[in-house]
Amino acid sequence: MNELALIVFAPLIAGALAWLIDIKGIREIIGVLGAAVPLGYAALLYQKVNGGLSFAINLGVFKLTFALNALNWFFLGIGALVGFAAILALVSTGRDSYEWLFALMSLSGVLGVFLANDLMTFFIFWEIMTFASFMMVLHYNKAASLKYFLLSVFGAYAMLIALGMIYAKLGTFDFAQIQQAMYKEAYAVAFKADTVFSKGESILIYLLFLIAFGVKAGMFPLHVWAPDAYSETNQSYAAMFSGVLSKTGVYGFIMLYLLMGTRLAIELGGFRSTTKFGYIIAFLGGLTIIVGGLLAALQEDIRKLFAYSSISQLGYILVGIGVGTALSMQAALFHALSHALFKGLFFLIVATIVYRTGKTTFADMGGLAEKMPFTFAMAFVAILSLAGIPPLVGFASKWVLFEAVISQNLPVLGGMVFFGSAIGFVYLIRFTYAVWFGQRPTDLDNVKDAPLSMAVAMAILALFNVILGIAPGLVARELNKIFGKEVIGGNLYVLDLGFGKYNALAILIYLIAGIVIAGIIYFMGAKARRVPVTDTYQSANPVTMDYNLTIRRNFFLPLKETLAFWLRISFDKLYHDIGAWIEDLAEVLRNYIYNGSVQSYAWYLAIILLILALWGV
Amino acid sequence: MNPYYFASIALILIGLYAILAKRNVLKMLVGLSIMETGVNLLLISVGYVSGRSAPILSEGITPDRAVDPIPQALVLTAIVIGVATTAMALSVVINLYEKYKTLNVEEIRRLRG
Amino acid sequence: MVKRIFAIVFILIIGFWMAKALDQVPFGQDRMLVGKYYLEHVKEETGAVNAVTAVVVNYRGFDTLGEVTVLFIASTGVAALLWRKKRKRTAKTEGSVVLTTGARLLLPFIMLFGVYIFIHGHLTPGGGFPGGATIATAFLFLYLAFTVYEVDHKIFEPLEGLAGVGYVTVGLIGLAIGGYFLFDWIWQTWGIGKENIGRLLSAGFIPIIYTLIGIKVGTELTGIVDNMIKEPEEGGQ
Amino acid sequence: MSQYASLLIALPLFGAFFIPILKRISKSAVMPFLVLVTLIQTGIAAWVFNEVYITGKPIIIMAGGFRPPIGINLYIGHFAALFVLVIAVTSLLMTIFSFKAVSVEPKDKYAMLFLLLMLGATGMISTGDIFNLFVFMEITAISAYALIAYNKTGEASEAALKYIVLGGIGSSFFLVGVALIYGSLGTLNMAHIAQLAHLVNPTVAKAGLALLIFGLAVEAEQFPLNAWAPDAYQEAPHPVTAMFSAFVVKASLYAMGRVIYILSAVEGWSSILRLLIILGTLTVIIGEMSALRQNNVKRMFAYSSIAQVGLIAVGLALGTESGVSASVFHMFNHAIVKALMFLAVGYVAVELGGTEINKFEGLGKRMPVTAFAITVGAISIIGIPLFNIFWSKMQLILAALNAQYTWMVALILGASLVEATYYIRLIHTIWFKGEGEKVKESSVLALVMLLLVALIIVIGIYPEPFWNVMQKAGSDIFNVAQYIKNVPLMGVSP
Amino acid sequence: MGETSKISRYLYTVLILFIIWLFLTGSLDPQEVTIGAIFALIVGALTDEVFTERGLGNLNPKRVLYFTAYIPYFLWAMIMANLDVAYRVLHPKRPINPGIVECRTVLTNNVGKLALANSITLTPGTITLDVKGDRYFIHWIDVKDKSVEGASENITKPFEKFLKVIFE
Amino acid sequence: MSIASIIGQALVLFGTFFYVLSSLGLIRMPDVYNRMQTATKSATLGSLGVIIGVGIWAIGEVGSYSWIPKTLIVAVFLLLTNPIAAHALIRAAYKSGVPLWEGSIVDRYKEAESSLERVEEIKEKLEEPSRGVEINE
Amino acid sequence: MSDWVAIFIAALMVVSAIFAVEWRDLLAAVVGMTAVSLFASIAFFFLQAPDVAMVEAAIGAALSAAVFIFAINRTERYESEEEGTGWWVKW
Amino acid sequence: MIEVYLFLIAVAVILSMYRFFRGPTTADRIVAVDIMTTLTTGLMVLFALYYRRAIFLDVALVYAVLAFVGVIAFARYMEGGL
Repeated sequence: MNELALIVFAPLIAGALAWLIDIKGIREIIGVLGAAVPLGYAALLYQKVNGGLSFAINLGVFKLTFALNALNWFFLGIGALVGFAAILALVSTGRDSYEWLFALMSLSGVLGVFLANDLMTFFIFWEIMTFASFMMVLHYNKAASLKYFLLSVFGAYAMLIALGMIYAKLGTFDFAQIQQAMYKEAYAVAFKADTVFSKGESILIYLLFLIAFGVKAGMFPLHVWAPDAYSETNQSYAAMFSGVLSKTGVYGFIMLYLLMGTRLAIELGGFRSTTKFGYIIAFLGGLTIIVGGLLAALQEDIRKLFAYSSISQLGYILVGIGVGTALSMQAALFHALSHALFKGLFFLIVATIVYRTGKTTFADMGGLAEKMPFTFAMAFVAILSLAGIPPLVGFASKWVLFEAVISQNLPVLGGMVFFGSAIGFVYLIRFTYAVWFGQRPTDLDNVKDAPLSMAVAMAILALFNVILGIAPGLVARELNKIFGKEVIGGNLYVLDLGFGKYNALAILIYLIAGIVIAGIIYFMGAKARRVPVTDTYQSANPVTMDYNLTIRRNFFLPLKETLAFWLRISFDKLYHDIGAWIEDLAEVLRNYIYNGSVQSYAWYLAIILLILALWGV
Repeated sequence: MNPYYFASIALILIGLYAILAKRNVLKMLVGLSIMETGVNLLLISVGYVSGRSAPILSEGITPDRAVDPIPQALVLTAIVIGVATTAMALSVVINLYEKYKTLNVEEIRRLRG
Repeated sequence: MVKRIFAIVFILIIGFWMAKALDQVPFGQDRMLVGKYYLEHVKEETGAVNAVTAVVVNYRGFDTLGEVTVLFIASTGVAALLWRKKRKRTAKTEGSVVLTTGARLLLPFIMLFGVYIFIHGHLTPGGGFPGGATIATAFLFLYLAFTVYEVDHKIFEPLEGLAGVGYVTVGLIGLAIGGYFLFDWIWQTWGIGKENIGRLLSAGFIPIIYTLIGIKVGTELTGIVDNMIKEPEEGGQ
Repeated sequence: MSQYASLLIALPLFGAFFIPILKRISKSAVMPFLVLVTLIQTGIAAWVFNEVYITGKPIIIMAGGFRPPIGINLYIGHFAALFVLVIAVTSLLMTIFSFKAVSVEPKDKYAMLFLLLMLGATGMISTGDIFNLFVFMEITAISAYALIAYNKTGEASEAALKYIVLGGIGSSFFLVGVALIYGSLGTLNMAHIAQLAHLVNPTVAKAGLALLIFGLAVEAEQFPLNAWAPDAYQEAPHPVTAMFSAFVVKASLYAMGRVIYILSAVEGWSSILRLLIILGTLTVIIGEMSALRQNNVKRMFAYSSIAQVGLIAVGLALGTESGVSASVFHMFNHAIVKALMFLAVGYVAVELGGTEINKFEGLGKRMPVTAFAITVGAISIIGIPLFNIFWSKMQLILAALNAQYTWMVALILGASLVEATYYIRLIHTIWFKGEGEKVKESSVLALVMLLLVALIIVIGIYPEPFWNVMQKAGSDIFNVAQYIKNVPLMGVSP
Repeated sequence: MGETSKISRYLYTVLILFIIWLFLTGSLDPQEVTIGAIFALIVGALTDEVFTERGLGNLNPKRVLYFTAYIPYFLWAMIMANLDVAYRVLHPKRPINPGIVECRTVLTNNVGKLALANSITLTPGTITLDVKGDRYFIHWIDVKDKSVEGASENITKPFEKFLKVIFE
Repeated sequence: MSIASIIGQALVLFGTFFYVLSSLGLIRMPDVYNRMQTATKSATLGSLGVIIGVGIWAIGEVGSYSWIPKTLIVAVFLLLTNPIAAHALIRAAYKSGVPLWEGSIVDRYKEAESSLERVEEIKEKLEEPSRGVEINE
Repeated sequence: MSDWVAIFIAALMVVSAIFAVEWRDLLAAVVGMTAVSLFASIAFFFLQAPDVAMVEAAIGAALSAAVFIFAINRTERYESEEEGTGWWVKW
Repeated sequence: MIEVYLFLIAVAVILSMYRFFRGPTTADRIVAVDIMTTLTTGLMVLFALYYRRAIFLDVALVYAVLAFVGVIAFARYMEGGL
């Protein structure tokens, strides 16, 4: 059997086996093995990246084709790595065989999406992934899962229509062929020749794809499913959910670029230094950053916080993709990797906290650093990485992204990106302090540190965070390989963009030096300052029971009040209203049409006859 | 317009009218029955050939002096089917009346929505 | 009232449409295609004088089989729907002596008419269905006239089944002998009655099948009547 | 030898006619006899299927030995061979279910009606004559009337009454259509009609085709002619509901497809197709919408079934071969899934005494196998990959897009979202809501359900062989020229 | 009236049926006759109990003779009745005087009663409304005598002398 | 034009005349009983005339004697059935409560009916105690 | 002549059908239906379809009517009061 | 010549149809139908001769028998005897 097939189907088969066998202990082993296979093969296949490895299954109805190339491999690596970590953590948090089945199934789906070599395969695995992740959420919360599923399926159907339109015109699903045809199309547009797709059709396809991938990537205003879905599921699984599944959306956007980029660029024209269609993506990405970041700051629930944070971070990636230069693309890919790494890590940390304490809101936490030192260490890495502190991987990717955006002379986007970065600090501070430091509620006195499996999982991700942070050149090398040219120069430790350089190793050294100096100062003379128990702050408001702001409670309430007007515009509510409206409509329709009287039914027949008569006469 | 055609269409439509406008179930079934009669008449008139005799080849009737036998065969079947439907419908109505104590369609609508 | 006006307008439009379509099928013209073949070949192929009968039983045998089945379904369905644990005739009064005596007197005649009609199906108009219906009418007459007269439906049901089985069996014998279901083996393979077309004993299996259909239709329609005339006893649900 | 395929018709008839006699001998033998007959029928159907697919040639049964335009012929082509098998197998499974589900007397009548319903559908699918189609349609319909009202409750009678009135109108107009077609062509054989279709007067042909489709659409549950369907589905005995959804409506749909394509040479053909597509789309939308807030699960499934039927009709009306093939595939898949679901729901109703949604709370713990079956069915219907319906739905939608019906596809997909909603709610109710004591599930029925589940998953995972079959079946409907060639028409021409 | 033997009743039924059959077919083709005989036998077996109570006794020559004589009498009465009707209908003043009267009959046999009732119905101005035992209730279009005896004299007597012989 | 034809036609004419007469009666008479009086008689005689007339006419027209038996059968059958139908109908009309014409002079049936009812009531009353005795036993 | 016969029968049939549909007494409606059947039977007779005429007479006139009557017997004879009768049958 | 008879019968039918439509009671209508069946039996026999086909007599026969039973059914229902 082909390696690709093994990669794709091993988790699924393992999941099915785990579900069927359903003996505690064995199912975990099977599951972890199933998740390890893709990781192992992904590592093995590194050598064959450009070897044209491909695989096809003829289902009769469709042909499933998989192929491996550098881009694929990159995402495959992300998926397999984070997926493996999440599955490993699932050993502790997994409640029953049901979760094993669907967690592994969704991993399968993700890998299938990444490896797909034609649109149909892409779509099929997309659906599998959606369905499996939905089932994971359904286990916990019906409303959240329904929202997630409906939006995802909405997106998926949009994609289906788009690919159907492409298929109807071109008669193929194959990426390469579509790409070729689209290039031809682009030329045809450029030279005003006859095109297969009219302008309207191509825009429609673009919009449909935008919806499809936007939903998965949590793009504003289609992000509303994400907070609920991420928070209302198994937290170990949420690591994969946020870390990997959302990347399929990113991957989709890249595919969109690859398939139709030229065509759309020529058809729609440019905008400043970028293309119009790309700018739309980028702009929406920028909005996503801001909205996600602000909302993350306002959350009282850790899981929600990271969910919004995740949305925010994905916005960066979209900006990177939207800008559309080779550099920004690389930045986006790089950030996709780092986001997967640190956000996966974050969710594993949250999983550990939730697993050990059973609590999710800031108000119930505090002072856990003492009790869970290892987890805290991991969290430290993750926080640094997300906040973009060198020399962790988060900094490297963000830096490249900033450079890419700024270098393209796009001030609005740049502003958005910077704002997002700033707001990142805002919510991270809260997480750092409220969870790990400060006074510990008494019921958390007996909390233990992370269980082994989760610890290992976190360690893996943290390790990658650090390694790739110190040696960003590793990633850059891969990215260059994808683009087939040297976009980011430099060596293992240095990223050279031509107009700027980042030397991770140097910074590491400076950092260590700084820490050492700071330590010396600390140990030499600093005095620990006692903090009062109720460290309220009021920001010019009277302190009441309602307006009791601590870092654990309503910390950013003033911010919330400031933004009150904007917060009222809730897309979540809009979708909810649409849903309720459709339900009411359905009710009305049902009661009017199927009103129980056989006479009315006979009237329907008469009406149809009348229509036939008028049609025919 | 031939009177037979006219009559058959009119019967069909009158039957339809009964179903559309009458609230009594039995009346609707009367309408259905009339409709079936109309359809049968239509089939027969479609098969009629002016000046020819019944397709029973005795008493000196040669094949070229007989009308089309097929519609007649069809209508034989259709009539029987009609009476079967009617019988079924009436037994259903009897059952219905036993339970609902009404024949008004406006009141026979417990199943809805 | 609005409903009526709408209904009338609707049916007028529909009627106009149908009339327009029918206008292209002029009345009384010779449009026979397959029909002509039937008329020309009916005598040598089936031996029947009545082309309608030949079409019904031989050429379009499946229709007839289906038709019998439909009636069978109706009878079964009526029996199933009106089935109650305890039922009986609830006729309130008996007909006057004139009616009852008349019924007694006419019963054999009506039955004989029925028999006459279905046995002469291939020679004169009629056949299994009118014949069977006539027989059923005889029983209906009995039911109408008497309060106590009970046709034993227990015998009728198996008779009905037997006739049906007989019909299918005749068809299956055709399959076995001639290789086709409902093959007219008496006429085409054995050639019985070839020399006397137009007399009673000709036309292959048409009389046989019509006899079976007649019995079947008669019993079925009687069954329907029987079931509809009986009401559940009080509390006999 | 191939003429023995006529046993497909003869055997159920024989069985049904034999039951009154058998009842006199032993009343308790009726239900086992039913199983026996359906079993033999399955065997014959399997043989026919094998024969047709191995030789690749359709079986033409000539009744009475007369060649087609003269005699009625049954045309068991690829489609009919397949669906005859589906019908037989479904019936077999439902007879097994009937042991459990049917407790209302008189059971012998039930057995007869059951067999005749099966016969009617078989006949509709295999007939090659337009009036014979009507006869078989009426056999199906009338036995359906009887079976719907079989429970003898007021509601059942009401449902049956609705069906009778609507079906009566439909069949009357169908017959008008037959009259028009016959009046202008002088023949009733489908192949012959197809051969001569270009000679028909366009006005007549258009009206005739429209009326034929109108009549069939009532049986095929196209909106808004389907108003009888939810009631009927809800009130019929559970095995019968499964049969309706699994093959009775499919037979009508097939007939519709066949009638459409044999008259494809008619002028104005595509406008009728367009109308049918609009109706089909409306069927999907209204069906899904109506199912959304349904409290009675059986009724909900009924609406869902209607919606799927609309989808199939759209596929048939696309006028492309891929559309028809996809439709056929969808029919097949839907037959399996809906048979499973109605079986499971019926079983729940039998055990827990009702199909209201609150009966389903905690079903996952009370009747795990049944709950699992319903879940798999629901997931499959939503259109999740690795389950069978995904493939057919996908093919259908691609075919529709191929035929430039983008907006229709969008609407249908929107309706599918609604469908997903209510099925998910049901799944949630079954597994994550409420508790209850465990019910002992019948092992035979569990086996049947698991068999169907396995079939769903097998097709879902490896659709290739099935798809090959469906393609042949689809081209059997679509390819009229081949159809004409296959039927050994006699040289009767104007 | 004594119970007549079953065979006699059967044979009588078959005979009548066979004659009817011959009338129906209107031919003497041996095939027709054979089949007719067969079916007469079958139908006879099914219906003889209902059909007759007296069997072959009905074929007593005297009865046949009276029956033959009755027919022209009856026909004559009928024509007269119709002329009467014509008079009443066509007369501009509609000379009618209707009412329901009661008659008595001496007939005891059911068939006789039927024949009498039919005869009454088809003869001048009378129509049988109900029969209860030996009491005939008759709608008379021109009531000449309200009493039972008078009405009987007018209406039933003329037929009874024939019918008594034929059916008693 | 043979003699048979002439006789036959005469009979048919005679019959159709009575047909018209019967329907006239149906229209002119004031209530359903009187209508039945006139209509049934004339219609029966009329159809007797027409049917037998046709049988005879056919001898001359078609030259076949085989019509006679069949027409006879039809005629006899009508002769048998029509009075029965008329009787059943008039009885039904009476029992369903169709009132007699106001010009009717006598209604013996009503009297008899009421007396009959009285008799039956008395009978029931007489039977009542005996039944009671049975229960007591 | 046959044209006139056709028109005559067609008119009778249509008128009886209208009346059958409009009468509030269901028994009368069934009588009307029977009349339609009888006229249809005659129409079949004139259209040279004796077989069909026979079946129509047998089934339409006798059995169908009888079955309807049994049904009326077991349900109710009159339509509800609110069912207005068309002006065209009120005279 | 046959036209005359036909005309007379038609007149009769029209007159009885008048009673059928007008009839104040349902009994009147049934009487009218009964008379009409008798009339049409005659008509059929007459037309059998017009078409010169004896086979049509059978139709008249069946018609007479069955219409009679139908009328009896109506009568029995009206009488309240069912």
